[in-house]
Amino acid sequence: MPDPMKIRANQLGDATEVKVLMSHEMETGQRKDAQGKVIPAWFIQSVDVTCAGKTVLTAQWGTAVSKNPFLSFRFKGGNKGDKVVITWVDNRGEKRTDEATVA
Amino acid sequence: MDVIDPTRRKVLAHGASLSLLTLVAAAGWLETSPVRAAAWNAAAFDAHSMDDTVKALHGSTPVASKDVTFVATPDIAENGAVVPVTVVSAVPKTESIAILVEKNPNMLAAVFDIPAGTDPSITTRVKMAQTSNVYALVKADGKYYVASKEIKVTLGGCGG
Amino acid sequence: MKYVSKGTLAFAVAALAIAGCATTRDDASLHADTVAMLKASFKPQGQARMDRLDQDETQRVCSDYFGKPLPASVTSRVEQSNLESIKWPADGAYLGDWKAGEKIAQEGRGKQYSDDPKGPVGGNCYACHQLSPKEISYGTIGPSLYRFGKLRGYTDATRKYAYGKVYNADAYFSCSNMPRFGTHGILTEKQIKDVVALLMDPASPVNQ
Amino acid sequence: MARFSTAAVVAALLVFLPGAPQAQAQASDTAAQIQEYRDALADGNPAELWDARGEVMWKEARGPKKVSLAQCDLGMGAGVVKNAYAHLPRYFADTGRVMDLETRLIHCMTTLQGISDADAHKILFGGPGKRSDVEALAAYVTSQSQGAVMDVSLADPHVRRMYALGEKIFFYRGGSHDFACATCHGEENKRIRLQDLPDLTTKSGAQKAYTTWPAYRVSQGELRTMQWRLNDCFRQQRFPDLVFGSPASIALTTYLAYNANGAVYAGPGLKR
Repeated sequence: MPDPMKIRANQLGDATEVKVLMSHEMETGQRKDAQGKVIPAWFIQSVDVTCAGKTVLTAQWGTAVSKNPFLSFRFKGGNKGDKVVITWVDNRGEKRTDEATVA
Repeated sequence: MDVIDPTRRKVLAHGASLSLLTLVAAAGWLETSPVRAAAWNAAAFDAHSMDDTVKALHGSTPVASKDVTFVATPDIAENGAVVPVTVVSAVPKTESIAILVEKNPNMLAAVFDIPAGTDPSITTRVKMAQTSNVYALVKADGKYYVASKEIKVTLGGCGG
Repeated sequence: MKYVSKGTLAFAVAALAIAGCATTRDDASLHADTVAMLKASFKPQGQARMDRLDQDETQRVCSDYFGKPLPASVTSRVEQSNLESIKWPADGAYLGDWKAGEKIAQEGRGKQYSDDPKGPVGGNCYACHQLSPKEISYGTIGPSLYRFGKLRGYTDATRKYAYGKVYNADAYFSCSNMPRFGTHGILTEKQIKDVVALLMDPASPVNQ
Repeated sequence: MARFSTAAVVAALLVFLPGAPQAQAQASDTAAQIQEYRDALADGNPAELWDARGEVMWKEARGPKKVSLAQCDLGMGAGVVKNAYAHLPRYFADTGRVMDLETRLIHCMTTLQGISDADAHKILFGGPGKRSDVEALAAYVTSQSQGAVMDVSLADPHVRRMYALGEKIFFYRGGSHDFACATCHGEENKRIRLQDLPDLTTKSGAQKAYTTWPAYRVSQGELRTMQWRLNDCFRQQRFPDLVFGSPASIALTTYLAYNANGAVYAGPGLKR
């Protein structure tokens, strides 16, 4: 089971600011271990963010997104108390969903 | 990831993961993805050039635009493993923002789809194998726009 | 962890015996306890064995006087003994290949327990010095060596000085922060000549 | 640039590109640009992921005895986490030792939770696929001292002796490269490559450094504690391997922590 995300969602005037940290190795598939064997790629491929059920951002990622990814963006139409729900899926098919309340 | 390790640099240059990604893609796990977004675009993430990346995204040749800017994106990265990038698009009807690193083995780092109501401004962090141009590729109203910025990756630490 | 608690117990006893006494860094019992504590606190790993903790005379003296002015008698003693340890090249030539020297100056690996004992060993000069202006990532613990040869003149005396300085910096400036690359066998004679070329070859980027 | 096949695009980009890169950036520019890099990373420190995991671990019933660390005494009474790190290392009568946070955490895991000494020491420094419990717990405990004023006491003779030994070790030159801690951390305004080196012999230097550890190391993608910091410094000093929780590691930590007294604790930090 992957570790939870750390999500912050704050209402700033008419915009809702979302900041999220995800716990993931984001292994490139290009590194070798001490024995010289290639460490297989393992990375988040898709990210989906909704607020009050409406999609506010989707993303596709490659291996070049940094380990323990950070993402920040803003959207309009959100309100304090709304639920921001974030889901990521990695190339092993593992997924993680977490939510935060807009403060 | 230790980007200053010269042996790793060699490995990066070979782009050894391509076949693996292709195999994984062929295994069919893409279809099982429960996320509503379009299936992961393996061709775009495997591309080695801007042209091939845009082609894989089913786009047209981008034009340079001053309406696409890098904000709070440093000129020098103290460590290539984590390079903060913020891309802002002032192009009306921006639909997506992609971040590409020219000298990475695969250029495309991330694509963000921007629905109506979401600010066309994205902050994230990418890996850079070496000093390189970073491109911000914006799709707006069906057309493609691009801006670039060179980011230097420095050597660090005392132990090599 | 048995290993640790045994050591700590000994120190607890020592502490009780000495509690209340004024302690300075020069205190003899403090020195003995420090050495004992270090030996109880490290374990051999890779190429870094426990003898790395054993100080030679220069290390011992320079630890005691760290950050303090050195008496003239100590200075001359340290510099004399270190000067005597320098093995000058038999062929009398000091200049190698500056391109190889640049690689040595960039290479930070060598002698760490995490390094492959058969792997490259460098001087890591850029960690502490500015050399070629092309390298912006340089340290400042040592002085800038940009235009080293150009400023000092491309003389045989300066070439010899550069060789000796890299071989054993303490011979010229007692208790220097710089490792004694030749005396400790970090760099070979050929490598030191290559570094000297980086500093002294008129064609080297350092002198442009 | 050559990757664009359309000449027009290349031309357009060339016009747009902000000048050719300066062959020789000014040193002050470089420092400012590095600061820009650090500022851009300050928002969103992945150390929070360790903090969150550590908090769960602190409160969860774990180990053969299936208890939480609620009774763990970090020096301010059983279970008191708030501001505890600002007073460590300190002397603990129950063990008869001066202990830092990491050794005290392991002590609590073994005595309270019944975790074996071997298991508690199995993964001290995390890496890909192996997570360190101590690192997560340390992230949680230290985050609970944010805003506290560093106040390590030398009133106890054991702590005082550790401080004196720590100072001595700080200046101890040895190994194949003649390095001591003080070689790199004994003068102000020095740097290795582009990394600024705190002068740990001055109050301000020690304060700035000590109050920002533990830290998320960007170069490793891991959260590291003071025990790791010391271990890796000695590795680069070309010394043998510093044993986790060893007397020398506690002595040095005591020296650094006491020198940082009076500063507001601000960790876990974020470092190159």
